Amino acid sequence: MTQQLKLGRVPAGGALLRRISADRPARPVYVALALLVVLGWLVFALDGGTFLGQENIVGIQQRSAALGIVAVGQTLVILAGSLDLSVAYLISLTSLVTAEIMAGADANVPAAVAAALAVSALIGLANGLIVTRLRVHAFIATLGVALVVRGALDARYDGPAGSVPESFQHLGYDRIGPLPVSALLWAAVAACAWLLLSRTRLGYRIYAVGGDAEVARLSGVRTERVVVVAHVLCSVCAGIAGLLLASRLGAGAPTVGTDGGYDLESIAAVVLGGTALAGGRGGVAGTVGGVLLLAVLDSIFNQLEVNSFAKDVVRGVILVAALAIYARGRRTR
Amino acid sequence: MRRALPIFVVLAGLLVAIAVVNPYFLEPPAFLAFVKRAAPLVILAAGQYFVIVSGEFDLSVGSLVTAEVVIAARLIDGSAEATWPVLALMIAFGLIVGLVNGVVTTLLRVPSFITTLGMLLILSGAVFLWTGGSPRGALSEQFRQLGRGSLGPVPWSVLILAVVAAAAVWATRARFGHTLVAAGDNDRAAALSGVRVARVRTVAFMISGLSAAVAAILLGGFAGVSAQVGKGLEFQAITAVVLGGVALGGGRGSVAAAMAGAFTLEALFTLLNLYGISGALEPAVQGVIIIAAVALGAVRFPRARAAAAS
Amino acid sequence: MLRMTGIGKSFLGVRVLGGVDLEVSAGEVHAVVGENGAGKSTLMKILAGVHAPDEGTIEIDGRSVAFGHPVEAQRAGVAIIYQELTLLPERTVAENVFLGREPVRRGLVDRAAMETATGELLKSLGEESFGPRDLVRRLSVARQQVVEIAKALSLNARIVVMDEPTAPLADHEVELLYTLVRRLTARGIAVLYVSHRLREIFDLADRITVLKDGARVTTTEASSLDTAGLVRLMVGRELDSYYPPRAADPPGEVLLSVRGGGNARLRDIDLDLRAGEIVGVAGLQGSGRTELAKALFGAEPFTTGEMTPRRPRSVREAIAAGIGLVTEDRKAEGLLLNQRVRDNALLVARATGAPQPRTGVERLLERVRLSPPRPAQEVRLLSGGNQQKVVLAKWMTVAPRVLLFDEPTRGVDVGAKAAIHDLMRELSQDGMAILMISSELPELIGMSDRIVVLRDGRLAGELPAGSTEEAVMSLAAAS
Amino acid sequence: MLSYSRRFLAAAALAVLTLPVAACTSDKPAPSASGAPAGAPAGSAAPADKGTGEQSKFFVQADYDAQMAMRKAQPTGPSDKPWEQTIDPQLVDTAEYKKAGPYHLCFSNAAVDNPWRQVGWKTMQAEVALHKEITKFTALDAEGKDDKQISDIAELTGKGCDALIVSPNTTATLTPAVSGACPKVPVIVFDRGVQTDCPVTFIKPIGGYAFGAAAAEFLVDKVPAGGKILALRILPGVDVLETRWSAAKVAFDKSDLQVVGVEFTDGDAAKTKSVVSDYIQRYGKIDGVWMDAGATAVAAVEAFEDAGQPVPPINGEDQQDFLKKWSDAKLTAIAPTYPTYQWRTPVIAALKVLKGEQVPKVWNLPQPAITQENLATYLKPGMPPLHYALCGCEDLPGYPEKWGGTS
Repeated sequence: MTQQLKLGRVPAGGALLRRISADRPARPVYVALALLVVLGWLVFALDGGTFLGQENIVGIQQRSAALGIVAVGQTLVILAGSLDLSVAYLISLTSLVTAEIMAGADANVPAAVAAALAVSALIGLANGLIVTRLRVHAFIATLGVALVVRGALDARYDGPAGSVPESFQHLGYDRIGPLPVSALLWAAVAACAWLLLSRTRLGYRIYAVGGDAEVARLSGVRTERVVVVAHVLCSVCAGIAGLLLASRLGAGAPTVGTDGGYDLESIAAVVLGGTALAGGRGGVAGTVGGVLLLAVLDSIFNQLEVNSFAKDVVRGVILVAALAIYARGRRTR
Repeated sequence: MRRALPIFVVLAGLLVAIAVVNPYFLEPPAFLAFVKRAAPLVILAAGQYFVIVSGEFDLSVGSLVTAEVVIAARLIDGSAEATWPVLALMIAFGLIVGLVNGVVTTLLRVPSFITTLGMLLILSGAVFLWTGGSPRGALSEQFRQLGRGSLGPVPWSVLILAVVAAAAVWATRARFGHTLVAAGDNDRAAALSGVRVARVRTVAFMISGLSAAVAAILLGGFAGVSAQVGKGLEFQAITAVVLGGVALGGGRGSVAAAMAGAFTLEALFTLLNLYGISGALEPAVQGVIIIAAVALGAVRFPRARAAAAS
Repeated sequence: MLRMTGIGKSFLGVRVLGGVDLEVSAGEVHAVVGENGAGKSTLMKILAGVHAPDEGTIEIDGRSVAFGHPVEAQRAGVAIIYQELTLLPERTVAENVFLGREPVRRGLVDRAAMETATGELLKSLGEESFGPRDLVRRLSVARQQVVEIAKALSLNARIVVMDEPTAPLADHEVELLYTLVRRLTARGIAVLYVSHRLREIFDLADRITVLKDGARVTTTEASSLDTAGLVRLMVGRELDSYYPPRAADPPGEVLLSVRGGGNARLRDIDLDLRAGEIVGVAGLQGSGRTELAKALFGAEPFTTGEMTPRRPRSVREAIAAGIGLVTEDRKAEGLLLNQRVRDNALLVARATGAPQPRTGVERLLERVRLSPPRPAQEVRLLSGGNQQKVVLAKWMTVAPRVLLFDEPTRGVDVGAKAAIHDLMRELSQDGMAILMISSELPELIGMSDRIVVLRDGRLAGELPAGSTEEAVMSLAAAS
Repeated sequence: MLSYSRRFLAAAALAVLTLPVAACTSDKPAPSASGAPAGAPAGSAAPADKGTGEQSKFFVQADYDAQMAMRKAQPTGPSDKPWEQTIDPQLVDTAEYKKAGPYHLCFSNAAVDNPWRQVGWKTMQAEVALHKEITKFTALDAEGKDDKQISDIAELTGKGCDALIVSPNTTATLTPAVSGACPKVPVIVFDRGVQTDCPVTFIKPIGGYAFGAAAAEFLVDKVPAGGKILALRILPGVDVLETRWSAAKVAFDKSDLQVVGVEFTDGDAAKTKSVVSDYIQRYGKIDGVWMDAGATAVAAVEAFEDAGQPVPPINGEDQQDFLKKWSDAKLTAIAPTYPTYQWRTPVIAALKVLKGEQVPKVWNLPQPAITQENLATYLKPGMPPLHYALCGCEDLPGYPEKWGGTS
């Protein structure tokens, strides 16, 4: 750190933005989150609610868990310089696979979990191979895979199907004190991803490939494989989110992913967390902050009973403003 | 042009395939009906081309189309006199939305994927905030004529499409088009050669906004007021452009091929419909074909890294 | 130690290398020279496992090896340091050094071991100005190169390939590199040194292999050759002289004049550029040479001082005032690689709305000696020299009165270099004022009518034509 | 490299599997007393092929029969306030919920993402405003997300509501959340149902079969024998829409009409118009159009106009644009409805429950169809094109401006 200060020609005055965003991309989102929590506390206090009450805290966690898990996966592909637009349909698919295989019986739970994860891994593999081997831009590749999954959903399912046994619904509804199991699952997924990115070779390579694929290749990184693995992990995260939603809903639903808007919203959460859309820069911590930011915002909207159109406007403005601030922070370096 | 050739072959193949099932298809009335139906998407693809070739994305066109139609319905409210001023206003609104997208992307340096995603949210929220949740008012008959009526045997929308296509091709051949492609290929080199990169990119976004306004006029005219008229159009337009062999990331591809890509997409829908591919499988077939088309394009024209020996 | 025998390689049916032999022994600096297209880079990339040879064998220590991937070459002890640095700016020094081979303990990357090892490597290279945890994007180019070399050392490389390593370096940094190279050879490491700068080759190399048109011309002791002889071997003909003769006429009117020009990086710049005159700019890396060009060109404008024509605040104003800039990095800043030659040549004219040349682009391409002058060719497919000629054509369409050249012949082969020098002289004689920045002192001295020397963003002095390299260096490096 | 990632996957999977065991608190209720799953689908042997395809798996013969009966039944209650009327009520006692005012009502809304829900939502808000004893009304919009609605319901049960109104986003998936809320607060469900009978009352119009049958019977009556019918549906798999089509299928199968096509339009006017134009081109003439929802009926009508053909018998819904078209173009048409006035009833029901008055266990509201005879009464100039005529909101304060109209 001292080294850095010496080298980093920090201009004496101003540049607050720079200092909070330069080498710690996740920091600004937590600053914003802290401000928003204060704002939320104020709003709730004035509106006669308790922001930090158990109901609300649990609510925020419950609402953000599924998006959070998807966004962690999305972080991995974005860091690797790719993108996944197929997660929403994949979530629907895995929720259905889970619920149908479980068919209400406890005995089927392990098989169903395994099948859901396998299906999602397979879709991730398809995404990864199309991006790397067929050299299709990730935007188009994953959009195409999304359409294929949608076709499969439309053809096979018309409405919620399957059912999840009581035991599996603990995942969606139980909590330990103020911590819902779903949030713990999210935390576990995020922790794994954090460990993966900061302490494993695969993680280092994800950054390398996203930062500069050619450099990574010349350093002996099998870039295509890294991108494929990132896609598989992202899809598995979506699969876990599908499991969680199946547990919440008690059944699988062919529209649960798209209704939730998990594709674009997960990307929004990732970039709100300071991860560069172009890859190679950022991390899971920022994404968690981004998801929490959106969830706290939602909670404030709920308290104020803001209608959904106004919410969209505010979300859009926040997204663009946040990215403008990041861009500014990077530029005034 | 070399690069654009495959899409025209594919398009011709699809048209022939349609004609095999439906022999009337290539006769003027049926074919004009096809062109008329394709016109809004083709126009959107032309607009999107300018943004993509400059190295950016525009995800906001779908919600812009919806917003335009809803605004038009509320302001016209069935009155014939209001039609033309409101048409002018729609055009202006499209240009302004494009201007905002462009300025935020170029001056504030927000990635355009995010800028236009934000714009998508803002537009779809704001317009319904304004109308209280669902469309109000009604479009006038005069307005509807542009999307519905025809001049003799030729639908107005086909004529409008022809004008738009000609203008688009002209724009790419003009100085503006060349400097735009330059900005998309290498914006630093372009800037150091005197290209006003921020300005040409902003103009590209404005063209995209303008094309969304024109598409909204045609779609609103064709089928009337609806809250979901623009749903999903942004992805269709981007798909069409990419199908036409235009590289995401900028710098390569032609507007004619992008428009051919939109026709191809529309022909594909028609063909799937004709062959009775069930509604459920349609997206799957579409997805496979899009990936395949782009993959084939990528294989034929590998993104060669600078191969010059040093 | 290394023996490459009968190496051949074709790309898309074009034979790039044929039957090339190369032998390198431990602890030697072995230079590989040749014009662009001679096959140096391809040969090095085959050695580094980037390309697989179509024919021929590679032996290391008598064992035959075949590399399918750079990592296999690394494992066999071959490390390559590319012309363009291959580092990740957003990652730390240690992460870059161990990229692709991070040490692992119990399944996790052992950061401590990695940083300790990196620290030791840096120390052994005598580098103490930065540490393993610094982000690479905060380091200067020269320091980034140290990171590259540390990376090669960490690989336990026994053969280090350096492809144009001094291209981005200033002269005093070149000295540092020399030291590094000598430290490597002292450890018994063989250094394969690819460079266009003949002086470095004679400074460093023990032996020289000359390639021409994909074949080896000879391998010989460096001491048995002189510069002229080497050039003769490379181009197969003797260049009458390195540099075109200077103009006989005295310089004409002042076309550009700065008084007291300054901005964040420059101060008190006084400079006149006259018609028919080539003014050289010397200075160490970081002395403000490129910044001076960019200031005159309005890209990073002067914020203070007087200038005639009026001080440009933007590139467009500069172009309108008749100023052009041939940038240092032509791929990143000069060219549209995916566009055709024609579109590149017309870029400035189109961007500024200037009339396009009446004589047609073809004539212009002939004038810049583009060979072959095919306007429909995509620029990325051209050699470095031809690419630079396209950059020149781009400016000649608008006929600027002042043309600024920043390292005009970097990465350009000897033949194209001479063509560019001729062209510069020709333009100057036609009444253009030319400013030329170059890190290559012989070029600077050979081409310039006078040389201004920059130091720490200020003018350190001015030297007449024909000054010695020592005179320039002492001005540039004086403290 | 792969082995590491696998190890983390294993760790993640382990976490998934072990966490529930460690959990000690649950927000999920004990299993609901009686799940009331949909009855077994009645296999209906299709007689001759009428082009209607397989019967929907959503079709339940008993429900169908019940709705057919209700269409003919006479509702009880004030005839000028259909939202207070009920058909065939089985009253239940609510004394256990009785409490003194003022009241805090809560509402978990599935979405307000279409004009039908917009009109209904405004109507409900106006209804709430009518009652002084409701001092607080908390509504959360789930934005069409099942998961959010589950959280919303959980959040609302913790907000001290006196009664909870739920408009479920989907039937099956919201069931656990609703059964979780029942023990804590009286729950009133409307529009879509849930698969539990724990709510105090479930409010709905007669239902989808009645809608589909009304339209189909009209076509059977008006279109000459052998006529070609085009059926337009929005989406497959939506329960309320599937029932509409399955009832229509029963009617068409019994008739001598030929259904030449069943197409999905995604509710998109442009696509509807294109589909209809294609059919006109392919068959030369279409003799009747059946629609499962009225939103794109005008587009279908225009397709005939643009082709220069007379508009055949058609059904729409009670939206103003269709009614206006019907009146202007003198169509042969019918508009079955799924009345938006049902949004008033939950508020009324909640107050009845809190006052200890009896309410029907299933509150069946009448579901009138607009016909040529009563078209004029429902055509309301000045209202927006997508306004639903059967909002029952004309007597509410703020009408018509609040609903986007002009007086």
